[in-house]
Amino acid sequence: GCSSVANQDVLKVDQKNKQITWGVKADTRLFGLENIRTGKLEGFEIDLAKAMTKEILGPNGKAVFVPVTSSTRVPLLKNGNIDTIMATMTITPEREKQVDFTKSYFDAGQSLLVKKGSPIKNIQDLNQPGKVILGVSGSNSVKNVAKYAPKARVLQLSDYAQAMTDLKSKQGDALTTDNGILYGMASENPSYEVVGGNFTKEPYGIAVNKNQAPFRNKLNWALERLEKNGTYNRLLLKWFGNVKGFNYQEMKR
Amino acid sequence: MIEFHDVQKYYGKFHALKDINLTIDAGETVVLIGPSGSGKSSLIRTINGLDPIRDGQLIVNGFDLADKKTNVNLIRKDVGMVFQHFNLYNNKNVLENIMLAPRIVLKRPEKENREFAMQLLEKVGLADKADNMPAQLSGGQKQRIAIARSLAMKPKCLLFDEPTSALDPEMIDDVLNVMKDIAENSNMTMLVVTHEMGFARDVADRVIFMADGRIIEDDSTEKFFGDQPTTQRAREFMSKISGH
Amino acid sequence: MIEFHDVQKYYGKFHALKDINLTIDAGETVVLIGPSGSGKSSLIRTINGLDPIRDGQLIVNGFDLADKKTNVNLIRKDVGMVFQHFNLYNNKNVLENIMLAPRIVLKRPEKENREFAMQLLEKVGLADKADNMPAQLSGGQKQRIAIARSLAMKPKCLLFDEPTSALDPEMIDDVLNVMKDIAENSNMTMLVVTHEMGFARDVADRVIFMADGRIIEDDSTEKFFGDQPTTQRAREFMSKISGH
Amino acid sequence: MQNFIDAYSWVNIRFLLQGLGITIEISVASIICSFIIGTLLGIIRYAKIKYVSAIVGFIIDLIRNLPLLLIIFFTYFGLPNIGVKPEIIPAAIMALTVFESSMVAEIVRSGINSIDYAQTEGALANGLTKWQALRLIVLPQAIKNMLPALVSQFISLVKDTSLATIIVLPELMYHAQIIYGQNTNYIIPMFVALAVLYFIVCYSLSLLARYLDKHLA
Amino acid sequence: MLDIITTQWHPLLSGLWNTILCSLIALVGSLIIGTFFALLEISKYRIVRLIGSIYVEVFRNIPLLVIAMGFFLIVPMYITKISGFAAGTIGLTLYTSAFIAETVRAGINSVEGGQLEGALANGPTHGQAMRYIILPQAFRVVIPPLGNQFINLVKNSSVLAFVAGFDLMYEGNLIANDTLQTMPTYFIVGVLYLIITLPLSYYMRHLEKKLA
Ligand SMILES: Nc1ncnc2c1ncn2[C@@H]1O[C@H](COP(=O)(O)OP(=O)(O)OP(=O)(O)O)[C@@H](O)[C@H]1O
Ligand SMILES: Nc1ncnc2c1ncn2[C@@H]1O[C@H](COP(=O)(O)OP(=O)(O)OP(=O)(O)O)[C@@H](O)[C@H]1O
Ligand SMILES: [Mg+2]
Ligand SMILES: [Mg+2]
Repeated sequence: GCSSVANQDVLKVDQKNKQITWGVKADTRLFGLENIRTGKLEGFEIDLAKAMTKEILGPNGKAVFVPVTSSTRVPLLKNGNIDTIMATMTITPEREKQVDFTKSYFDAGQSLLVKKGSPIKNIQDLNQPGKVILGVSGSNSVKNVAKYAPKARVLQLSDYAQAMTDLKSKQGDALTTDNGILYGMASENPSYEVVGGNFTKEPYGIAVNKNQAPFRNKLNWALERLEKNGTYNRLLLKWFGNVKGFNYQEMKR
Repeated sequence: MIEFHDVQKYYGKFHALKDINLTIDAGETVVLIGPSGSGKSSLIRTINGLDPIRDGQLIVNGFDLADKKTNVNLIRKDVGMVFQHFNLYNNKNVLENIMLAPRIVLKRPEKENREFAMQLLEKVGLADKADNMPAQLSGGQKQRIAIARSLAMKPKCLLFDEPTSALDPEMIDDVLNVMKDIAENSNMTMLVVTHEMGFARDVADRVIFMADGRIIEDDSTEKFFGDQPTTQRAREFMSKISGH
Repeated sequence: MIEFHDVQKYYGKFHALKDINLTIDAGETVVLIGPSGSGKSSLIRTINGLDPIRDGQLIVNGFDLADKKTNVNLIRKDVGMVFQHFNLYNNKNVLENIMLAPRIVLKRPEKENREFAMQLLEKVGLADKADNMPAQLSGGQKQRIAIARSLAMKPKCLLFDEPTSALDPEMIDDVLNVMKDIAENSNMTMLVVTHEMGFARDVADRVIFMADGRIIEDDSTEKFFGDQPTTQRAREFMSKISGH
Repeated sequence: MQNFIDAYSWVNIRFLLQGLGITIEISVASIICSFIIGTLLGIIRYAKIKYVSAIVGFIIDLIRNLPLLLIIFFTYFGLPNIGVKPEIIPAAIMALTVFESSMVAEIVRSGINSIDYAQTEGALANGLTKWQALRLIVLPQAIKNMLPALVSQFISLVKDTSLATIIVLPELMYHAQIIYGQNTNYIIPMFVALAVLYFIVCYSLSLLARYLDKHLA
Repeated sequence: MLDIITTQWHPLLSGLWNTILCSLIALVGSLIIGTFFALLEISKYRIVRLIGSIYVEVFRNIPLLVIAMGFFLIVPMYITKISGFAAGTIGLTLYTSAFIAETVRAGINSVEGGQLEGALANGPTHGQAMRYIILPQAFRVVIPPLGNQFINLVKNSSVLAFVAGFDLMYEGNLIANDTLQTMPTYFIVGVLYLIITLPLSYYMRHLEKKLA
């Protein structure tokens, strides 16, 4: 269990097998989403993971993707089903107690999605009894809400589709999560908009198990190389260049 | 009291009762015998409408059972039945078994109902079992309660379908004695399916023999047991069962 | 062949067999009678180890049943049993019912097994039912198959527990005739619980009468039926069951 | 209406059917495994083997009385602690097998108990050993008696596969969620499709059982 | 594990309470609906029987998850706002009622035919025989299987976790995600479920033996 996974040097094993197993999202637009036509996963994180794999293992290196949810990603990492997580996972001090993060690969911030014309303009508008905020269970954003709008009630749903449906059927007043994900939903549902700016910083990190310093260092190294050689910016442009309201220029590295 | 005119009965395609013609007068005691599967139960069950007939006329206590408009509940009030396996109400104690139908069907006043029920228990020799549940009784006791339950409705006619054949041999006499008592000391019309030839000889006015869904003998008791049955089938049957 | 020495048997706290002493020699035919609940079935079931005894010694075919190390399967090979409710294998046809035990217990070769089974079916008069399932047979036929099934093991001893009391009266003779045939034309040791006094009179060497878990009479057949039983209990019992 | 027409595009239908394929694959595998294991456990429990039966019985009772969701978590997240690191499909099969075996074991035990002890006595008196009587006489009859209960358990199993969406098993329910996740207008069409597809599979199973029941008699 | 209990006892207990509440509501609801459809299924009229069996077959052959999530997502679109707890409880009630209908029907059928005939021959009408003789006996017969349905119901109430129903499983998921101590959290959740279901199931087995 913990011992066997912790004792193995994941980097060495992966280099030997010429593959890295990534835990990724399959239901999150722009980051990791299953293409119904092809059955393949697509998104910024998927492309970045592929590029990093090649960077670390060479051109023959293979990226294996295991779909995870916010709830399953950490147990799977700890159990060794996956080597590392790149699944819109915010770096937080609490999580750092359980796993190690690389430096941030995407600087998201938490925001709000509301119906166009809604009286709610920012997080303070939600801080009153009777307001319902929708989120997805296991995500960091619902925990932040307790800090910024303690009087509101939070419903944690099992996926973004449920959350979006509940927002549409007025079960909640706003949907909160990271801006990148919200922009993805807004682009699909034009009568909804992202409001209130980013009221938190949500740096996404790649997570590995504790005691895997060599692997983490290697991931950091690969990320830096991709940032330097322009691959990172190219992927950012590919996925976020056309998203309305999203200022991708700011995110360039 | 009971009249069958050319009655036919089917189970699906199986022809269970064929051309039955039979008249039983009020007060008569008739014993019905015949091999297994010959239709004795089928015949007796048509009389109180537990099984429907296909064709012919069946008049019981003035009601025509072939007529769909006849309310069978009216017939059943006056025609009691005692089954091989007693069919007591498992969820009611002995007294309630006896008192239930008079209370809900005849609306007999509670006090009178209870007194009459106790009288009947006395008669079948089980007054001390009034509060027992059926599961606590032996087969012979159950059957005597079943008879008391039928009598409680003050029927004009009683049907018995092998009332002693599920009983241990030592219990049989107690039940037969109760039946004899009814036959001899009341004006009840009785139709009894049984293999107890001693009972038939002592109590019956007539013996009817069935085979393959037909009545093939209908004799007075003296004739049946005296001169031997007329048909070969009946003679064979009698020689087989004698002694058991 | 069978020896009981001071055998005691309990069901929980209930003392079902009390101080049983009894010897049955090879080849004897013994009939066991007594009122319901007197312990007849209990006694017979201890003989092939279906029920354990608490105390005393019980020696069957040389094996001591009181000894826990005795392998009861060895006894059962040589001691057949026929039950009131036949207990045929419901999932096997008639032939398989007969052939199963010889095949897997005695490893009798298939051809010989089948021939012997057919011979037995012949003997009980049911050769034409070889392929039927038990559910398709009448009670009397089932019981004859059950007897054939026991005989297929070529036992030294056969136990019968009320083999005819679940049968329609007309079927009883067929079964009793098969049993008579075995008693008279083979050297089988037979212990038969039955209420059929005619059978007892004709076939038994001895009659044993039980009451309340004790053997209270053990007479030769002539004595039992000739001089009347000695004890009051047995006389009472006999007068009650005679005629049914 | 337009939503329905769009939702039932060939691409979406194909994706749903792929999910249905996994649902069926997992169901069949789990049915086979849990039938075999459950029967063994049921017999062990019936046989009253000293200590063994009691311990097996207690474990069965624990599993039977927990929600399947927890069993799924325990299997998927817990098994690696004892060195087994199954992929998602084998993991789902294992989780379902663990849970359903315990249900099958109970069915088998009460199925065996439902056979009149007279059948065993007949066999014992005929010279068979206890195990021969169980194997050749009692079990075959018991299985016929158990068939209705077994089939409804297996129908439950098929329905229960949907819970494995929680660990991202790519079965029918999950695929429907992926589709309506990408266009929330498809929610109603997708739930209609789910209801119809699950109904077809489960109802055919019960028809099959009814057929077997008649023709095995 | 201890720290989870000390820091998280509040959501755990409120989850446990919601699980119990949902189970009790669904039990009462499904008993009423289930008995109603059982009576439809044994009616004299073909059409009524057909309605009964269509209801039962539909709800028996669709996963509870689909029913509950369907309610949760679709009802608010057209009818009214509905909480996850309500949607889940309604779904659970309808789903369970189909099984209860089957149980009650089997109970009525299992009271042997002799009881009905005994009553009819004694004078009571079909309806009176049902009311005084058959149903009271059927009710006794179905108590153990109904108990088992209730245990299933408690376990099945965990689908509320999928629709934000604030039940034990939902709270357990949140705690597991928050603390990232997955196994210890689910272990505690499991023990809490067993506290409800295990005594119930042993009691039912005892009752089954006693009634047999
Ligand atoms: N419900 C039924 N459906 C189909 N066939 C039936 C039904 N009841 C009776 N039969 C058949 O009708 C025939 C007559 O049956 P019935 O029970 O009247 O005979 P019986 O003379 O009373 O026999 P027994 O002495 O065995 O009670 C038998 O062949 C039997 O198999
Ligand atoms: N398994 C059992 N558990 C408890 N008591 C039993 C058991 N089997 C039999 N008894 C009791 O032991 C006594 C003797 O029973 P047994 O069956 O031997 O009587 P029997 O003479 O064969 O009666 P019958 O003529 O009714 O078959 C009875 O009082 C009976 O209630
Ligand atoms: Mg009859
Ligand atoms: Mg006996």
